Amino acid sequence: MTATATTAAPEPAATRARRLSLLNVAFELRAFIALAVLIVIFGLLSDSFLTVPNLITMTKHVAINGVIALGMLLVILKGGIDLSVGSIVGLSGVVAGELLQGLHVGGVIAYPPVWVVIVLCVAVGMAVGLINGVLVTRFNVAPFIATLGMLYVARGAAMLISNGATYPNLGGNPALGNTGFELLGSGRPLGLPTSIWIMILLAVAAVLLLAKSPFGRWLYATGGNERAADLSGVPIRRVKTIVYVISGACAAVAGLIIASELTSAAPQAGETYELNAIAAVVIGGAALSGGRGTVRGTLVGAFVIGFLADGLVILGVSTFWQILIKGAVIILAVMLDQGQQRFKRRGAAAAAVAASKKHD
Amino acid sequence: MTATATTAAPEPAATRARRLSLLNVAFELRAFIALAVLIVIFGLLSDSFLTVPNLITMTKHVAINGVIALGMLLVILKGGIDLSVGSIVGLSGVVAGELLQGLHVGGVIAYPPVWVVIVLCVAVGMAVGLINGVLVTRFNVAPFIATLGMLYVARGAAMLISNGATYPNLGGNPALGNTGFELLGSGRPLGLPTSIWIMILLAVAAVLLLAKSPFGRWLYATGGNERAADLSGVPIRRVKTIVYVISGACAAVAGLIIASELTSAAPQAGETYELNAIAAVVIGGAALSGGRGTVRGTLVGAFVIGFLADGLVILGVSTFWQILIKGAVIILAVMLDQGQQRFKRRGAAAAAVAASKKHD
Amino acid sequence: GSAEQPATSASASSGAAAAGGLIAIITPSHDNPFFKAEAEAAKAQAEKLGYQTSVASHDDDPNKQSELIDAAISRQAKAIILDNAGADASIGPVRKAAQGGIPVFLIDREINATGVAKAQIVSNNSQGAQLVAQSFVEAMKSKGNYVELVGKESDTNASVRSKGFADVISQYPDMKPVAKESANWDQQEAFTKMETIIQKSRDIQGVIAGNDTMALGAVAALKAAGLLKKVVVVGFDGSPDAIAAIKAGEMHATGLQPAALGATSAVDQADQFIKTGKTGKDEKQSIDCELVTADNADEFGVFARK
Amino acid sequence: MTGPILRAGEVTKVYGGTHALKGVDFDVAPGRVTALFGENGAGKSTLMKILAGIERPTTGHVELDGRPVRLHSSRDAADQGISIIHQELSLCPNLSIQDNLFLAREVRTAYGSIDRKAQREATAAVLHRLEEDVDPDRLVGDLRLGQQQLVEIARALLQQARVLIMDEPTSALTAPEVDVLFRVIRELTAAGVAVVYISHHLDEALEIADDVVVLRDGRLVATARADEVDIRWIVEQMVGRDQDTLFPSREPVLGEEALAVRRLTVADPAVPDRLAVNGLSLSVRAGEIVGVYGLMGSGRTELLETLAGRLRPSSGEVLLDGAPLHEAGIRDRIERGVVLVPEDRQRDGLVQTMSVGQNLSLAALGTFVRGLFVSQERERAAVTRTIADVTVKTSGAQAAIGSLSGGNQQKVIIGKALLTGPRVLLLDEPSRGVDVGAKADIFELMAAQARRGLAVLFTTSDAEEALHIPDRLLVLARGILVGEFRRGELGRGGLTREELMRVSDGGAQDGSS
Ligand SMILES: Nc1ncnc2c1ncn2[C@@H]1O[C@H](COP(=O)(O)OP(=O)(O)OP(=O)(O)O)[C@@H](O)[C@H]1O
Ligand SMILES: Nc1ncnc2c1ncn2[C@@H]1O[C@H](COP(=O)(O)OP(=O)(O)OP(=O)(O)O)[C@@H](O)[C@H]1O
Ligand SMILES: [Mg+2]
Ligand SMILES: [Mg+2]
Repeated sequence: MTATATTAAPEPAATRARRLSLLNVAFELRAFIALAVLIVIFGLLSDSFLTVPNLITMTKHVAINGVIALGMLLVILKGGIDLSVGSIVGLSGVVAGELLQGLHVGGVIAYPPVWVVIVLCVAVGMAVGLINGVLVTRFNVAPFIATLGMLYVARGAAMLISNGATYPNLGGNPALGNTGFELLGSGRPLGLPTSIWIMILLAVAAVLLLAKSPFGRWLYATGGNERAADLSGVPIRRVKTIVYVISGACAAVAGLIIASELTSAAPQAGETYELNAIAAVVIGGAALSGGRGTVRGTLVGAFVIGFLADGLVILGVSTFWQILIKGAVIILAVMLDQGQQRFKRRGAAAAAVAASKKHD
Repeated sequence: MTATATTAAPEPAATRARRLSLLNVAFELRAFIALAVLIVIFGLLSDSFLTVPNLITMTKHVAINGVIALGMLLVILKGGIDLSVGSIVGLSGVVAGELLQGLHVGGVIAYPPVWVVIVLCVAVGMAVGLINGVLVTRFNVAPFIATLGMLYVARGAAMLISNGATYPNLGGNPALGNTGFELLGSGRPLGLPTSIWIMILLAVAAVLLLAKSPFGRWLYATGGNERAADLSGVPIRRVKTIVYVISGACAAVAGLIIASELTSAAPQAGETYELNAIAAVVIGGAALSGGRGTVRGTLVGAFVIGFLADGLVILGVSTFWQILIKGAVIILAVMLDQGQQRFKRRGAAAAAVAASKKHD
Repeated sequence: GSAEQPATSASASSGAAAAGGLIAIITPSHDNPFFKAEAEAAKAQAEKLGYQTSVASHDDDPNKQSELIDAAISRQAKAIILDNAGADASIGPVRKAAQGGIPVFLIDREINATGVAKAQIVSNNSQGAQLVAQSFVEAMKSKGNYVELVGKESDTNASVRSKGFADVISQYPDMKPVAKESANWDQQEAFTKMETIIQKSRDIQGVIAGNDTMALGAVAALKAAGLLKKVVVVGFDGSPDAIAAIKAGEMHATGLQPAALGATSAVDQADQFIKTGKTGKDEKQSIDCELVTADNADEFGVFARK
Repeated sequence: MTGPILRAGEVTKVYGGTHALKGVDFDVAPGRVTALFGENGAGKSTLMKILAGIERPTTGHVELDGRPVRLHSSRDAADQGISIIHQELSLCPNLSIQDNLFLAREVRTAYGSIDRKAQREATAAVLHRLEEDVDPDRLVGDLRLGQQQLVEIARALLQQARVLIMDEPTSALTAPEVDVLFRVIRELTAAGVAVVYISHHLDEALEIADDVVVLRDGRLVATARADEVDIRWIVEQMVGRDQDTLFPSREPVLGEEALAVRRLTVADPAVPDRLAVNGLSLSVRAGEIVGVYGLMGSGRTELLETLAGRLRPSSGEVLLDGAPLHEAGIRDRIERGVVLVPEDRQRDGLVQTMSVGQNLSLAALGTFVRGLFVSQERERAAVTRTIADVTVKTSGAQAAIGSLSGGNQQKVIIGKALLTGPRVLLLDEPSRGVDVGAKADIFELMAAQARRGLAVLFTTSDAEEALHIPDRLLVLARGILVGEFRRGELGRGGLTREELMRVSDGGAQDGSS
């Protein structure tokens, strides 16, 4: 009877496994479909949309939101949210501007080399993220509130440092040995803009982190069942703190890319970017409740948002319609998701009933 | 044996019961303290702060956020969030503007009387809220995403209706019998601005709804433990939908007040108001997880935010500092909350041990 | 149903492309009537000259502006008419367009670089500001307490105008600034801040605002406080609403920027350049603003003389 | 025989209102299986959680190898060689089996990445040892509840602990699976591992045990060698009073058929293509108490939740007094007189943010409404009456619900149900996690309601209850009705727990799922 029991169990189990993996694929499929639909529509309506240069340009635009969204994905996988990324984008740009203008240290002005500037900016982003993490883990402030507060604090800091002004020509000066900053934005190694390479790089890193490293397992576990993760000895507090730090770092990188592309840094840069990042992650099939989400899905989500925006511009759709359509797309994409899940459920149940009927 | 068990229960229970009510009071106390601190500081730093007219003016400013926050409180009590209120503010103003400019019905232009205009605007707000509710309850879209989408949709709609333009002088025209709209903003029954009366009215209504009506109890139950509420026969879907509708209505009212004060309606009015409303509710001691929060606390929270903003202006603090300080205050207020709760909990444990000692 | 409708418009657009080519018109958000008027004037002129147009707004986000310019480049626009998103932040993108072989014609706002754009047709903010300030001072009989409402601090025009005001007013020792607040170009914010400032002291004789939207916000606040009769309010831009307010005696004056004029002449020069390779004008051209008061209010329409 | 590896000294533990442990001394000897007995809520899990570092004792201490230790976390304890199988599953459903087994203990390659190959092999090995050869990369969320429990066990085995605590490891296992587990336990003890074993299946526990320890209401009341005692003795120690006072004997007065279920089939909400209830038919008459016994995962909760209207059946029909309840939702069913007292108090029963009174009146709120508002007087009156009726020990209606002991919380939920004036009372494991006193009160309540002509349908995992409470007992296995016994065949001299156990594994034979 053990035999029958064991043979009885795995059979549907296997199918279930298949269905589930199908489901996971489907999540990205959904995002992919949305993207495909967009591309087809825009491709038909505008002959300039599907040109290689335009695709590269749009991807370059996607990169910025994509980079932020990768950080946001980690936070959301853990079941949190990070509203402060937009302000971090502005802050990191401002810090870069300040540093490239030269530091006044006791009378003399020091011009740190570009790599130092970059490191420092990312560090600033991580610092803000760390504050978010500490507020959430140590002081049990709800992620929404903690990061909302930091949204204001970081933006205020950016404004104060820059005194509201924009830092012009960050090109640097050969004499001062701080040139090369603009390459981050305008460089084109192997014909692709640097920012795209950065996104690819970070995406690969994220995949490795999530799929191959223990930290990735811990993160999914924490998002999936925090109590169980805790009991298993997962350092949930550290995991939670780290994701905010990473998210801050990604936002800072995005800020650097923008400043470099414009060779100037404006303190108000990045306003409302957090919303685009969250939208990308969710359209990519992640659950705000945590534990579910993939890098691939997130990137596709970012492409959906980015291509939508650029496509509408190319079609010359009025700004007002652009706003409305964006909202509609976000909702539709997620509804699609929900509908799909429910559909799967019903299908499975029906199948089970049928099976049982067959038995007796 | 059984005896001790049974007699053991009530004693500490009693103390804990007392502690609990204390706790609830303490939540508002916290907000009150924050408010008191602000008032004292600003009162000391500026002699014009604590004058009656200034207090009235500031309260008038608070009223707008206060009204939105009351709606937001209901949504948060249920464990949701409504990001679309800011856009609804803009939309309702635009609709008012459009209607007061006159409706083109088949050649002739109809000028609906003001009360009709007001009713229709509120209806529009409720309609947007209804969409939010349906998305959340029927399509299981996460509140954050559903209302984020509607944030864009409603704003886009406002822009499209108004074609981006501001509706000037909504004063109306005696000849057309559509005057009186400006009274909403500039009227002063019994010496207090109408907007303050509206806030008071809605606050009273909210108190009755939450404290006395079955709906209020259902709402607290749904927010406290949705599954339990469901099993107790609470119509959780209806409850959830209704709170979004009410929230939309409150936002629409706020939009009307603004349009009336300026006797002009701009489609971009109300941007980022959602954040202020959420902040007010949370500072007022509500839990984003739902089930905990009071009207009184929310109003105090709104006063904290409003008085802070105006006070800083009176002191002539730079805009940049204003942003930063606002963020800091939000975080601090909530940290205060958390610290307090933890403190209470420790107290409770200690007491229980003491009690147990006494028994054996 | 919805499928074919855009499809037709697509064929139409490609047809148009075959003709004059594309002119991209990029301005700040159209929820400000000034930029809307500007964009529409440019659009009208360009289409009159047989070009296809794409109108977009960068909402004062330098990054979005850069993206819009990228889009124009990859669509090989013949020219870009740009009301930019920051004197420094826009240099890079404009240069990028120039390198992409697309002439950029700046309107309304200048950038802190020359030789990059083909033309910078800027309404002379500082001249206009001084004009407004002058009439403001006269209306206040050269003395009294006044409030200044500044635009978004991160916006060049905010500081240029503020400076223009100061250049004039500072010459009158009896003009006393009681408050200088930023209201981010926003009416509701101006209203609220003005109300608060009034609470600080009702002894105010004048309000000078960086744009008309804020000026109208202040008017509403003053009206509510019953001070409007005693206070001189001036603004900037020359928006229809402001002109209406001036006619109604609620505002004293505003500096009208001939948005339409600048935009149309920018398109004309673009057309010239596309055809001949030169604009025939030097890069920096400033269009003087005009002072609008009760005396001449009737002569003005939407950001232009009638 | 060597001294204890692990011992708890004078341990007390207080949770909010509940006094879970009251000065317990407990020893764990190497190479032996110590069976820990006690009723629901006796404090077994609490004691184990303290030994495993999950909970800190309120007072008292823990000694490892004779030296006092402070166990700061379950991880800390695990590193010291103490591992535990949790009573309530603590797995991550969104991760694969191997990920769960090696969570926070990942095997790493030279590059620091996870060595999946090594993990998969180890996982396959340990699963094979448990004779449950499932793919290590299957998602845990996809497994049968029983399989999930085996994964939980496998995780503990992987840690090669010196002390292995098993808190209800078999609650969802079938007899064959239990036999496998016992084989493994014997191998472990032979290797000198100390095992603590907790189970509500007394005979099963007694079979594997070397030493027997009994807890009652947080006190250690008896210890003995397994071969010196029998089940009857254990039960007496557990209950601490004559069974007949705990299980009131009653003469049912049966009325008309109140509730009828015809070929009901329900898909498992957690695992859609598994049937939690499979073509089940039953009927309950007014004044009758019907019990449903089964393993965890046998579908009792789904059955009751379907009757209450929370779950939608895939097929079959439910009749109340002959009238179909088909489309009716929870709310309508409550109005028509069908109400459920759920299994999981914290998750489904209580609104923790509300007071005792508010929890009591929640389901019947409509009946207190006067005009627009809830009439305070009517509500207060009803609440006070109910508090007395169901004998809730509380400082008052406004006390925080969290301040009550498990038993009193359960009474509040029952009171809430009764306030709706039901015709059919459904109770899912009403005696779980409550002390003896409360337990007796609850059974008395059920009896009283039956006397008033209510139809009572309740579930239980406790054989003693199953044998003594109901007028009729239904045994469920894998959602199928595998046995039905009338009062005469139950308890005293009738059906024995051994037979009951055997029947309740019935699902194992016909592999319907
Ligand atoms: N986290 C907790 N919070 C509050 N009370 C608790 C908690 N855990 C246990 N209790 C209470 O402590 C007492 C003992 O619980 P425990 O789980 O140890 O009993 P048990 O013997 O394991 O019962 P069971 O056989 O049902 O597992 C019960 O009254 C229970 O309600
Ligand atoms: N195969 C499974 N996978 C995951 N969860 C399951 C599975 N089977 C049952 N469950 C869940 O475990 C809980 C108890 O199982 P179920 O209700 O099916 O049987 P039961 O007899 O009520 O068991 P219990 O003893 O827990 O009451 C329910 O919440 C059910 O959804
Ligand atoms: Mg237990
Ligand atoms: Mg159950």
